[in-house]
Amino acid sequence: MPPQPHPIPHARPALWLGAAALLLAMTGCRRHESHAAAHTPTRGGTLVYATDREPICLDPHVQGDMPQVFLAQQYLDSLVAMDGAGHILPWLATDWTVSDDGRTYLFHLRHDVTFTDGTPFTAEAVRANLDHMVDPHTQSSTAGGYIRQYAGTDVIDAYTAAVHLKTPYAAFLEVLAQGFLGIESPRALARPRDENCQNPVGSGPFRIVRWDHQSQIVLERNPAYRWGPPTALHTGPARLDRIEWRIIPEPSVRFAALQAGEVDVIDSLPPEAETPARRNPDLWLLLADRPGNPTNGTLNTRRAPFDDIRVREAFLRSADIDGALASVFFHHYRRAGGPLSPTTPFYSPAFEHHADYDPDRARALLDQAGWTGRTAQGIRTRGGHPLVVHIPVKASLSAAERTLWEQVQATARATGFDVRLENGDDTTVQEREGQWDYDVRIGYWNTNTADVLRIIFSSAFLGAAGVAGHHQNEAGFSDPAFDRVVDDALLTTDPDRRRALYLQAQTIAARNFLQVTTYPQSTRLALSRAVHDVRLEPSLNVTSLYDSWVTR
Amino acid sequence: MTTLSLAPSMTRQPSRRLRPALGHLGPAAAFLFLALLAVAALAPHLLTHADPLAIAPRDAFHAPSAAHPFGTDQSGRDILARVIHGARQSLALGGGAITLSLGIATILALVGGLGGRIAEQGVRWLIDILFAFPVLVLALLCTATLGSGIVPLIVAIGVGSAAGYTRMVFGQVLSVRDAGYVEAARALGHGPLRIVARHILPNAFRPLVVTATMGVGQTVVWSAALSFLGLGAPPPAAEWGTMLSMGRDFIAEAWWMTFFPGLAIVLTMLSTTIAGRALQRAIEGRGP
Amino acid sequence: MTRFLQRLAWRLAWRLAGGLLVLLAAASLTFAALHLAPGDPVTAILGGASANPTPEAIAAARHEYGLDRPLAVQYGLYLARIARGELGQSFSLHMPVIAVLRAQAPPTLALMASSLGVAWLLALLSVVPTARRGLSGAIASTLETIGAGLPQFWLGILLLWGLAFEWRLLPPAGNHGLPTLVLPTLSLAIPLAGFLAQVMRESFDLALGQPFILTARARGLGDGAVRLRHALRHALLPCIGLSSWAVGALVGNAVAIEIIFSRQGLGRALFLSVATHDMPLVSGIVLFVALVYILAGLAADTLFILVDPRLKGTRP
Amino acid sequence: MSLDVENLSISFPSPTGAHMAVRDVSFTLHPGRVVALVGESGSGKSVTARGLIGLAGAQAHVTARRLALNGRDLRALSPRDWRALRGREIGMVLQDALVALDPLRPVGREIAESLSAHRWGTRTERRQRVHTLLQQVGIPDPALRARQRPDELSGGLRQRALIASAIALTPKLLIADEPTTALDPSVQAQILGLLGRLRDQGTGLLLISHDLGFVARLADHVIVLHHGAVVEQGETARILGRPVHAYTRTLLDADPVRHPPRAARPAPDGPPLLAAHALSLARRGPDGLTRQILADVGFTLHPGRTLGLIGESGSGKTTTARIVTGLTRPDSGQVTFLDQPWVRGGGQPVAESARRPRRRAMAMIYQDPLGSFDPRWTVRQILADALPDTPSTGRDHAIASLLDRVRLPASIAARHPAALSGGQRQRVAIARAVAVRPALIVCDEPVSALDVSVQAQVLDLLEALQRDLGMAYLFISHDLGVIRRMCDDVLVMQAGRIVEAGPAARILTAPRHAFTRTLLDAAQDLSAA
Repeated sequence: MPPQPHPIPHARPALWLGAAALLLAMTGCRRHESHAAAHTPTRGGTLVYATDREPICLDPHVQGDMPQVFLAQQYLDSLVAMDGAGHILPWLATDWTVSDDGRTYLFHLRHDVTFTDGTPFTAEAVRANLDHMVDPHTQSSTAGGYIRQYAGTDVIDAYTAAVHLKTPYAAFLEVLAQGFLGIESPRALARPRDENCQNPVGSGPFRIVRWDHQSQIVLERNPAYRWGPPTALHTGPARLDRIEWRIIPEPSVRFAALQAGEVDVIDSLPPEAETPARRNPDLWLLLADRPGNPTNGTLNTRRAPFDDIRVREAFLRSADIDGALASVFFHHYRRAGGPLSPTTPFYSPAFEHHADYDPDRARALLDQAGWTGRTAQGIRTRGGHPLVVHIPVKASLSAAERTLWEQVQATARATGFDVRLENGDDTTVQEREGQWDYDVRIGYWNTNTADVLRIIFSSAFLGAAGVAGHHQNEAGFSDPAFDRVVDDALLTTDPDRRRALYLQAQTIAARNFLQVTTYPQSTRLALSRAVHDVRLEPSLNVTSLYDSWVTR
Repeated sequence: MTTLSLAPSMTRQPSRRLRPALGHLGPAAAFLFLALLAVAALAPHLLTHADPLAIAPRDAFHAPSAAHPFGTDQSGRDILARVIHGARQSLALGGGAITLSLGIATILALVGGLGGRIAEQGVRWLIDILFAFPVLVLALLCTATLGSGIVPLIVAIGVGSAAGYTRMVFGQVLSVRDAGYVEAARALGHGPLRIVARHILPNAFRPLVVTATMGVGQTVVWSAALSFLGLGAPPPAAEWGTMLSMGRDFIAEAWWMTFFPGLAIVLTMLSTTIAGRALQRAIEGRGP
Repeated sequence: MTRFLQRLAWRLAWRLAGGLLVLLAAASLTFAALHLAPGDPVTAILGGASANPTPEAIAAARHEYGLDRPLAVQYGLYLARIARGELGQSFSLHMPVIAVLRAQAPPTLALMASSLGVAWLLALLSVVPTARRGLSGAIASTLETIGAGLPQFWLGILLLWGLAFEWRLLPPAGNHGLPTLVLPTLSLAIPLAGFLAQVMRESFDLALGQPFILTARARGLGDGAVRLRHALRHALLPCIGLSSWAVGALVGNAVAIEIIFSRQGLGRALFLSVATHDMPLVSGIVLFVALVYILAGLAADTLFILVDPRLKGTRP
Repeated sequence: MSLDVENLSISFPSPTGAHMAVRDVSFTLHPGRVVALVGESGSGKSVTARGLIGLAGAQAHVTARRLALNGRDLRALSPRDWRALRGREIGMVLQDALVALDPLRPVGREIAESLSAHRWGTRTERRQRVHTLLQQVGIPDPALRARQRPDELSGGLRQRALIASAIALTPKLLIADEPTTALDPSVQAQILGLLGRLRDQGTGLLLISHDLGFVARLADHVIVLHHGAVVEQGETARILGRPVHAYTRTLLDADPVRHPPRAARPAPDGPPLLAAHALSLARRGPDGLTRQILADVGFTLHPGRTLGLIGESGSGKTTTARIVTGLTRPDSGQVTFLDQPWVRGGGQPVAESARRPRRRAMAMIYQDPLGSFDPRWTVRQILADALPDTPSTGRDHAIASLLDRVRLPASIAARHPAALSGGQRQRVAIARAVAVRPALIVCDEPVSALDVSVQAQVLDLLEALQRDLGMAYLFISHDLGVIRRMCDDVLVMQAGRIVEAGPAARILTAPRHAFTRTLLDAAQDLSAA
């Protein structure tokens, strides 16, 4: 997997789900199945969907944040699809071949697809889209980042495209299945970037008709749609006439709007609303854990005090995460103890308890590390310096996540850490992170492969990476042995070999105490009983309303 | 520009005829509450034994009870203790901002009132200009420029609310400057310095006690508003606006998290208003 | 009559000149903010910290905005651009600032107008029937004091909780029709009404003590007619001035209210632009707020003349 | 139709129990007759008037053995009945139409309101009636005037408009509460004439005034009130001619008109103390028009003498005083004081620092003494401020003797001026003025805000001080009686010019200028008892 900057770690769960993980995701999915199986799907009607964040730009190629892909799933199609078992299936591309050297993909395309602006879908469109994603001016930090190996596309004929890569990249088809790499109308793409942001054009089941900024995005059915993904429950045009995609940032307000019947579906169901939502007979839930690197605080090993492994372990053992999950997350979130979320391929449960809360051991470790002094307030000191941990906190961090860190602050204080949660607006915090000016960085990484370990811990990602960003190895961890393991894992396709290598990688990461991991990221929808057949598109586990219908 | 000179000030300008809204009980209660606030700010431990920072996740979201009169928050911290300990931060912000604001107001008013015609017109314009920037808008601009934190916060609110106070003090300086007793002092042959020192300054700034008292309440509200927007004190400090802001996410489950910090803000505001009016009556009872 | 018009014209001209001065100050302030803000102004113009523009683009922008020229020249160019209505591009929203204002101003202006209207209504209802009337006056006056002391954001949350969450009388969020306007309006209007009513009560009391009220009563006029036909008009004057100030303050207070109620609008846009250091948008909104304030002042001035025909003169 | 009042008493609650504002007032008012209530401020005369039309206020407790209009008992009236009665049966005129008429509305609408309040006529009929009324009270061009607001009318016209609104429904009784106070004498005389005409047409008038001289011209029956109680009442001629009660006599004696004019003194020789030469001042008014405030004003004042400055309001008296005291600079002209330039218009002003050494030779007494005292200061501090050279040991003694000189007890030194009565305040102001041992005191309307009896005492004091200390007075007043009593020489001002100047005796007996004659005539009209 190519390096990729985090989607802004807004802790309202953002979703990154990949192919291999889907299998596990479905089993881990706690799904309150929709009642009304007896009903037959009806056509027509409007569904009101409320989400927490507004996309900055509706074109998912630009930047590439989770809200964009949620919306993109409704109006864009992808070249290929992915099913729940992680198999790649044809979608806009009917079939494809891969050259022996793994560097050229020959795609054969459907002939009957038209974008909603009337432009026909051709090999030219494929080239225009891929070129657009990697164009620096697009400022793509996700789609462009995923296909860093992209060299160019040859249009063989109108419906055959040859895509060339600079180096072999086995995950290419999987990333193509993601909504971030959805195919847009080349005519629309030719417009200036900021214009395309306002009303991009795709070939999907819905088309964007209006965007009232900070209020809602209105989509209407694409009546010509005949090319739904193979993962869908039906064929032909979407069942809904219209989607009102509302922006309601306040979690409590969003949930209240659902309860009041103002909206039909909300995503990012806040933990505090989960119990009332379960008790409410008019609602059902659609929950799924997501694979990748769980929600965490990554320790900066490049400067004191966390350049000392003993202090890192002491900090991990000072943080009472379970207490926080019991209080502010109301037991709805499970603990993630190791570097990978349980739904990630090649996940090993061996690390779940590698750094459990153990204040006594923490104190002993601090003693060993020479932090033996005490200030009047009980903060450990060494050589006169107090044991201070700086944690920049973005203004957009959710209340629950913020509380979790306040509780870590309080428990770590008991063992002698002076944890400073430093509020800042998102931009300021990002700047600090770019300059390694933190001891703990709060974030997460959702993706569908254990290759995430390479992105977040290998020395290749110490430097600035991606179009926009800075280093992605937030720990500043650098270990040649680890680098070798994760690089080897990328080259082989043998599952057993990969499992062994990723176990090794997890071991090294865990033994170095690089992260305070808290809970896995998850998709959490709450839906009215009037809404049926809302799916999570397996490629990224984002909402798909193509099959959905409403009973009024 | 006439509107401004006619408009009453945004900041509860001391007024002669405000009726004693809450009778005689009001001022007594107000001063009592302010005294409690002062104790809370200086020696919070006298009022509560609970630690405002001690978390107890398993005691989270407890409704008000005998053990926790104001309930507990999402980390099981005692809200009463946090409200009491929050007084210091809130009052320091409010006090700092009002000091800055009145400082600006005083300097501008003196320059405008005593610096000749050009200075007078200049200050009039400046007041008009300052009024065009609502406190919170200016505060946000300050934050965008200076970053967030306590000092920018104080600067933002101090500068933002300066317009109202400047106009008030300026008006006072002008009216004193043109007052009969100043003329009488000139007619007695007293020099300008003596007149400024003995008449203009004391009379122009006498109402400032009232203004400052009422202003503290207003700036506490403003700083709470900015804290509410996430631009205030860092955790775990108990600051009313921050507590309120955190509480709003849990309003459906734990109304007390939002209600009590807000109540503290409202009572501070009300007490300073009522106490200010009482002070004003006391001052005016002495003078004409 | 011509002299009256002459006065009016002169007064408005003076007002406009003052308004231009305020705009100039607002422009200068935003210019200063752009240059004082951490980081290179060219990055702020070209899309913030994450834009990663090419060196050529940087050089071109530097030249276009005159950032390679002396500060005074830059200032001149900045003012000239604003005078032409070029407010630049909001990089956080990928839209021209003008377009953002066009989209976000109407909901905020609607909220402002409804809040001001409701505040006036509440203030009138509280003051007119109770002024100088013993117990009811004392009760109303106490309520006004409390109302004026309520922080909008707290009131907003409590209203949201009570009326939308618990009793479900009103929709909790959004910009969809009149019902969604009710709660935000009340949150802004109640404190403003308290404040307005305090001022109105004071001047109403004062007016009721005037000799012309006694004259009117001696003519056989009833109490209601005395209050409505005579005292009220005098009590309105200070409230009009206050309202023009309140229009500005409402924009500020709308920041929290729009966030609490998840409404679209300038307040939220301002907050988001500050969070993303989107200086072109911050500047644009600050300028717009100043403009609204100036227009409100002009409107207040006109109202003043309508209510108080004595107003003459050309200068404050 | 008659109003019968018997033992009317009005009390107000106060922290120390009920405060009796009016006690046992009885009289009967018949159509075509005039009853006058006379008394100084606080005597209860206005409260009585308001009580008679049920407007004494919600707090007031009104009792009477009999209160009847044409036999109908008013004590039992409901609020609605009171409203029906006011305006229709009894009209009321207050002092100063500038505030007694709604300043925001045209006078025509105010008058029409008297009609519409009683549902009189149609809109057109009311408009007609308004015009008729305005004509009736002697306002020319009624169609235009009806559209103007009180502030657009002259003092006389708006007072007439106020009367027109009171008599719109031709009530049989009219209560006039100080109907001419604050008006210039010539206007006073006109209003007096108008009221007289109304009486002649059969209106019963209840006239309220502090001025015995004024009521003498009109009233048939006089009631003298003092501290809420009737001290004397009876036929006008009897009360004024043979007052029985000491208080009535005090009031009569206090009237400066009754005081003998100042004895002529030999013409001064030697250099003048103060000389003003060709003072001119123009100011731009709020309407953008430039007005000449002063034009070519010049005079001299010799040591120990009193120069009176008389004229109607707006004639430039106070501006002259302010220039003389160096507080306002003229456009041109100059003032010499103690043989040196004191004020100079034009390009070479006299610096305040050049005046400062001589400041203590000139003192001022203001119409509103309270405004001239720093509100924070006690009487002691105020006087000490004027005695900077006195060593602190002797200061208390100096203050006590100053207070003694103005006939105030030494105990007053510890009090704030706000807590003193008007007369006491003016005495403190005089004490401050004489503290610096000035050669000249500029007195700007020093007694016009005081009750007549107090006026007399203050004038006596000023005379005595001049006798003892020998300073000169520049004495400004609109009141001819005061001028006659106090001044050696008189300047008559009109519209910023001096129209006549000369010895008081000559000017007040044989005026040469037409304006002076008008002034004198008006004053005599008012005070001829």
